[in-house]
Amino acid sequence: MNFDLSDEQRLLQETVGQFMENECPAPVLRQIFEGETGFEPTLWKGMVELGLAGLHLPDEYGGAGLEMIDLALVAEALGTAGAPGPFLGHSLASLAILLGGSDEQKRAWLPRLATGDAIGSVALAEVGGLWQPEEWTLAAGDRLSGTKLHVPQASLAEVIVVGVAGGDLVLVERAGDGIEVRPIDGVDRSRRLDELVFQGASFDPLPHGRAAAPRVRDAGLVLLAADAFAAGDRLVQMCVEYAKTREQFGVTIGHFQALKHQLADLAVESEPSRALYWYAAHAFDHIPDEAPRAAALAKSHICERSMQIARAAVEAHGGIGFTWECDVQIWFKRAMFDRAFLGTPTVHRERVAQLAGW
Amino acid sequence: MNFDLSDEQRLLQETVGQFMENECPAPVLRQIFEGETGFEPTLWKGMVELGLAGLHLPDEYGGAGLEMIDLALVAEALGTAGAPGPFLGHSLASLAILLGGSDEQKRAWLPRLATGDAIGSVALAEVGGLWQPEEWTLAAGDRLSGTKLHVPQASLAEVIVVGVAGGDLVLVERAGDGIEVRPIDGVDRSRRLDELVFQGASFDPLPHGRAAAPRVRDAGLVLLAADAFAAGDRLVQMCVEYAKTREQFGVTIGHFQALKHQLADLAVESEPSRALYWYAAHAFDHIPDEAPRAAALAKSHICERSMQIARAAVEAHGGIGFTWECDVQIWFKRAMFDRAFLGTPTVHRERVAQLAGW
Amino acid sequence: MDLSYGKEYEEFREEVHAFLAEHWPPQGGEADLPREEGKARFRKRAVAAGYLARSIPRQYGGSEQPPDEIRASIIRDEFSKARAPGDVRGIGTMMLVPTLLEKGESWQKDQFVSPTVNGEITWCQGYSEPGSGSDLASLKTRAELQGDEWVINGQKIWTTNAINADYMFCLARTEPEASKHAGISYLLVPMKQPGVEVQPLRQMTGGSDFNQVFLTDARTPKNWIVGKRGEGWLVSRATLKHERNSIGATAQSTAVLAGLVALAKSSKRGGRSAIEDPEIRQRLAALEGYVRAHEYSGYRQLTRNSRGQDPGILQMMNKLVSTNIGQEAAKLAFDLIDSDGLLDPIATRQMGQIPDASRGWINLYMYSLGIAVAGGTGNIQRNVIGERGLGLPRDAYAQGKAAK
Amino acid sequence: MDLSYGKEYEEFREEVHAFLAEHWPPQGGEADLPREEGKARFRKRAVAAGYLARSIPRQYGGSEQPPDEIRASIIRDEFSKARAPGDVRGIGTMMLVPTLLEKGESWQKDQFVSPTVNGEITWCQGYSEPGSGSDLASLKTRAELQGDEWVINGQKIWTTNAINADYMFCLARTEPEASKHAGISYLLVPMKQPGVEVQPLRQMTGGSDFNQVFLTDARTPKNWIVGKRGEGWLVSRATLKHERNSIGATAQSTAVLAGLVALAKSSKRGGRSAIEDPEIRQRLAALEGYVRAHEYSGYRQLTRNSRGQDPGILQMMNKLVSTNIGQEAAKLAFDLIDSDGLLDPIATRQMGQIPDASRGWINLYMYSLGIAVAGGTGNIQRNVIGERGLGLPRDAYAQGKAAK
Repeated sequence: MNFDLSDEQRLLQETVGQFMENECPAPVLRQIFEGETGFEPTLWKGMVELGLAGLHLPDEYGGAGLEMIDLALVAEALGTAGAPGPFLGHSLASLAILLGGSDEQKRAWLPRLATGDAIGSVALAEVGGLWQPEEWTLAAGDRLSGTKLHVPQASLAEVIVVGVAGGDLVLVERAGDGIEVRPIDGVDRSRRLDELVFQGASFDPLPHGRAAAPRVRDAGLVLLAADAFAAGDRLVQMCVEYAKTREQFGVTIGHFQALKHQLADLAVESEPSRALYWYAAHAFDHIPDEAPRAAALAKSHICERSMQIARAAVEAHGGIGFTWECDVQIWFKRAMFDRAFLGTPTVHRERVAQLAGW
Repeated sequence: MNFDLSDEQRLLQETVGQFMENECPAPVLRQIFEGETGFEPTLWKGMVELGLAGLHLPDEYGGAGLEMIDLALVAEALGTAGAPGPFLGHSLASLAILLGGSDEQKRAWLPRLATGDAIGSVALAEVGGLWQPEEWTLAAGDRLSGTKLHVPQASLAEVIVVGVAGGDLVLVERAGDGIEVRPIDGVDRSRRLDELVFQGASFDPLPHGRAAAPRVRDAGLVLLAADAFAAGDRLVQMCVEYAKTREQFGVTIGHFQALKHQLADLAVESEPSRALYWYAAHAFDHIPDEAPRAAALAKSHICERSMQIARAAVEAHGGIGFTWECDVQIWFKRAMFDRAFLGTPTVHRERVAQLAGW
Repeated sequence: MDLSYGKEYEEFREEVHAFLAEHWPPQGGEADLPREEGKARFRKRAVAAGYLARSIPRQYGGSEQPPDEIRASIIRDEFSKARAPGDVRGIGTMMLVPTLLEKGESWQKDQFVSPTVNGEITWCQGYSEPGSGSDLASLKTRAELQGDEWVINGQKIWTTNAINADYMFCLARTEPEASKHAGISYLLVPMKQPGVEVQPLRQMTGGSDFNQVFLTDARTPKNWIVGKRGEGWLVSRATLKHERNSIGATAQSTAVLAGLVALAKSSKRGGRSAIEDPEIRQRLAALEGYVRAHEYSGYRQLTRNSRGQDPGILQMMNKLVSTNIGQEAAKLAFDLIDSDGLLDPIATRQMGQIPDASRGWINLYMYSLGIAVAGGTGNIQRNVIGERGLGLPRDAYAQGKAAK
Repeated sequence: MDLSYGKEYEEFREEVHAFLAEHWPPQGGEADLPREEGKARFRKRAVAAGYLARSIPRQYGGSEQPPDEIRASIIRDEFSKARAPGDVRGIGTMMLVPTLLEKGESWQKDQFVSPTVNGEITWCQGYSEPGSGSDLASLKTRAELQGDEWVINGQKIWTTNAINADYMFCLARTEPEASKHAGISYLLVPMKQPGVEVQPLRQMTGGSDFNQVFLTDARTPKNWIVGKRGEGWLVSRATLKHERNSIGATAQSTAVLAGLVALAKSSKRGGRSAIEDPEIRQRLAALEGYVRAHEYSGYRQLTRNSRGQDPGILQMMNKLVSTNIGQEAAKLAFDLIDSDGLLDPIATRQMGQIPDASRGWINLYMYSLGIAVAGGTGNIQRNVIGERGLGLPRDAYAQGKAAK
């Protein structure tokens, strides 16, 4: 029985954390957050050089051959830093090609994705909050016509994995004809979203797409859970720091029992759920039977907790927490992204019930 | 616009409260609570002499001719005192006969019920939590055969109004043949419950029973809401008193901000809902269109709040609040009674939704 | 109990209605007057008729009516139905004028009350500072008497309407040696002067409904002080009391509930209309319980206030109840809009306006937190209820014990 | 990460399994021995094999094994499967023995450890008093040295097992002049003496799982003190720490969840099975989120403890998390049993036993509150997490500031 991180895994998290602290400290993050594209090429280049673009891909494709737990640990470290950029969509796209692609497709795309030479993304959502493979309606005849919503940083992507009717996956190249990218005015400015409008676009089917789709979804749930955990954890730390420095009635407000207990309750909402995403990530590779339900449970529980923590964090900061200048808003909005992307907690709690045969 | 009590109504509440304080102080209440029958004849006699047995009955039947709001205010005053005895069932029985009975039936029963010469009760619940008229299944052919649950103090009652299939009401005399009274081991020992088993019992139909049944139900919801409000209000007061006297770390625990805020939150859960039962009681007589929904809303909201307050009250009293000796348990259990009798908050929230056409 | 307004009041309503029919919009020749001019004339008539500025003495341009909350609410109803200009809203009429009438010198009333009531001059409030939100005692802004002028230095925050305001009523420390509350005075300061710089404060929604005000050797005449030196904290209490009530109004809660029901009907959940989902129905009905309790408790307070009786602890709860309802409503809306939770909120929403689309609800979702802050955080409300309402002992910190 | 126990441990499991197959139930001639005698012999063998009393030195009748939580849990599993007598439970082994081993004199260890571990003598704990629950500093029970005996007067409360216990380990004030914690000593007191009266304490459920103990000139030898005079508070800390962990166990939470699911399947709501109701499904899934987070966090702690590493803040949360889960579960069960909420709870339920009928769930509904009290109320837990865990400053009251 060993349910703890290995030294390598700790090192991995520390390395990523350290890199982000150096390359993307609060002021830099703010510039990107408030900027036009929400993307900073040199920062992404640095992340790629750390190997984050192909962490979970086999060596033969230039990846590090690591597991979902490692990818999730990186997602947490990036979440703690509020890392901007295409990590989520990129990771899911390469995973989709790895699990669903032909050898040719893998050879064509994975090495370029692993080296960050190409950026990937995924187009899953459809109007009406339809995220799950079994809900997709976009028809893939000989051409694609229709709309996909909430595609992470599509404008940067060279290749996009698109979910189509029948729970299948296909590849499209963003530069291809009949594809229009319309920016969506999203709340999380560190992870921009676009709308994809297909008008007779050509595509390349993934031969094993139908089998890969639910796995990609589960992987997404795990990565979002890890990022949401990081948001909650970071916000609790910010509240504690604030309580130790801000003074009222001649003492730091951390002296006030009411606030102290509120912060203790927040920590209790946050810390135990770390193990929940660890387990879901571990199950993804090692306990296939439990993986889908563990992913849905981690995503629904942690995203609910982090949203609740985010609201409490605004109040714990008094008026300042409500301002644009206060960093609380950055992780508040990341928590909003994590909560809604791939389906809200309500959706996945219902899936948890179904998958248990309730 | 006048949404406040009249001087007469205040006097009525004070009189009842004063009477209960004199005749049924904590030690006496405890004796009855822990006793065999949960009934104290002289106490009931005194309540009758105050006119509480026929408050809502017209003068011609020896009643005081008052309205539901007055009856509810009395229910609150009795609830504050944790009054033991048959008030609830008795009031609903006489109301049922008044609204549903023939002149003959009214003349036969109402005067005796108004003077407390006879005690009445109502048999509404059936197995499976079926309380609502439209749910009743007990067949009333030429004889009654079947079971009714949770009949308040049936063993004391001379006449019992029974809900039957089709949402109708009939009268039975408890002493009649084919009626067996089996005590139920209920949680609220100040209001005992019995099970009624009919085996070919004869009965007397109420000609307007079908119309009266929902009104009787709504009246019950209002009276339970008033009693539940009293329980919550009383428990908050007990917590505040305790916080002012109990010492820790050299100061009364009321000094501790965390507890102070918990108690403030309890008061906020309690006090505003007083107006909710007032409104429902007022609507019963004056705003017929809103009456059923207002009653369901008051019952579901206030019973939920009071149960929540009751749980918090145990904690606010520390270990002592969990003991039999501490009076918290008496109102905790009355809140349990009010919550479940005539249907739980969940049931009536759903009715609130239906009655709004949601 | 009688929830109808009663004959007397129904007659009053007709009277108001008739008045409006005759005078608004401006009739005959006046119809062609410039809008502001027309408004001004109408106001004069409405004041003369006793419909506006009811709590203001005649000598200060008011109609000096006996307090009658019911008449007041009837007037509000009818005026808004007729889209007629009502009492000038804003922090000046809501907070400064009552304070001046209670504590001001007569020349101050002469100079400020009437133009404020008529909307000729507008005000902003300078209480909160970056260093002190709820804790006025730790106020840092200083005012020094130089000759016959106060010279003021410091920084104020959460100042609404600071950009348009002509004057600010603010608290500043005038007695540096005196400790805590004792050293604070209540000053009136012209905003249009070099020493005053206003900087918009951006919320997390992206909008800017608040400002920071930087005071650098800002000046105001020696006698523009309300109450005595060092009494500013006392003077400000009255005003804060007003604010609490105004924010505690129940209308907002009932409106939000209606908006939520509409949202639930138009939203989908699990393939069907969200309003058919048992969990949503339970949550809506549970919320309505709080909303109606709040609304009917408003009737109770209205009745008692209209009789000059003290509504007691209920009045201390308004703010907290409204905030709780707002937060529950916002969470339910947030669940109902489902994936639209990915969208950016609209930057600003008119106070009290009920959202009609997802991005409006997201604004509310964030604002329901901001509101908890606006009039003092929930914890301050809880202290008031616990100490003044339930009679629990004051916190040692507030008494400054721990600081010693 | 590896959630299997691994080869080494699987072998150990087989080893334990084999041992049990051979020795329990008693074989051959021993099969006919009186039950207690058979148990005693089995225990001796199990200790010799290193399966029981693992943390106890050999000289005190233990098997003195290196700490290995995983082996410990394997042993618990296998022994309970085989219904074999395991380590003697109870407050004596759980709290007194560790304290004696850490702070006791050797003669005290000689005299008390072995018989306690073997279940020959049982203990109760005398910390709480009517006047002081969480606040040991305000302890009132006095112990005076008369000749070579302590004479003890006072009252203890929440004492489990007081009726059967042979001895009580308790805290008493021995240095009246010393203030607060300084004046308290840790004494061992024989229960079977005239000066000790035990009175059952009835819970709101009707059962009596606790007692009050009245000490009236109760006597105990001068040297039956653990640690020095006035060090009792320090001595007791170690013990309290143990209690926290033991109560924080996660098994209870997972068992309750399973019980709830079964209840939901067997209950009706709105005419159909409650498990089909979307609101119930949402609440069950939400609860499972907390339960699994708690369970997997237990794995984390197990791993770190088994490596002698500090699990950190997580360990301080166990109690509060269990309590929160227990309360949520109780509320959900209470809603599921619907009208059965009118029934009286069963008076007592074996600790940890999951209800199988409405009246059992009502007992849990009440107990989920009692539990919050048992090991120090939730607010104390929050202080620990806030101060030790998050590094927030200590409360002024706890420092006695306000009292001065």
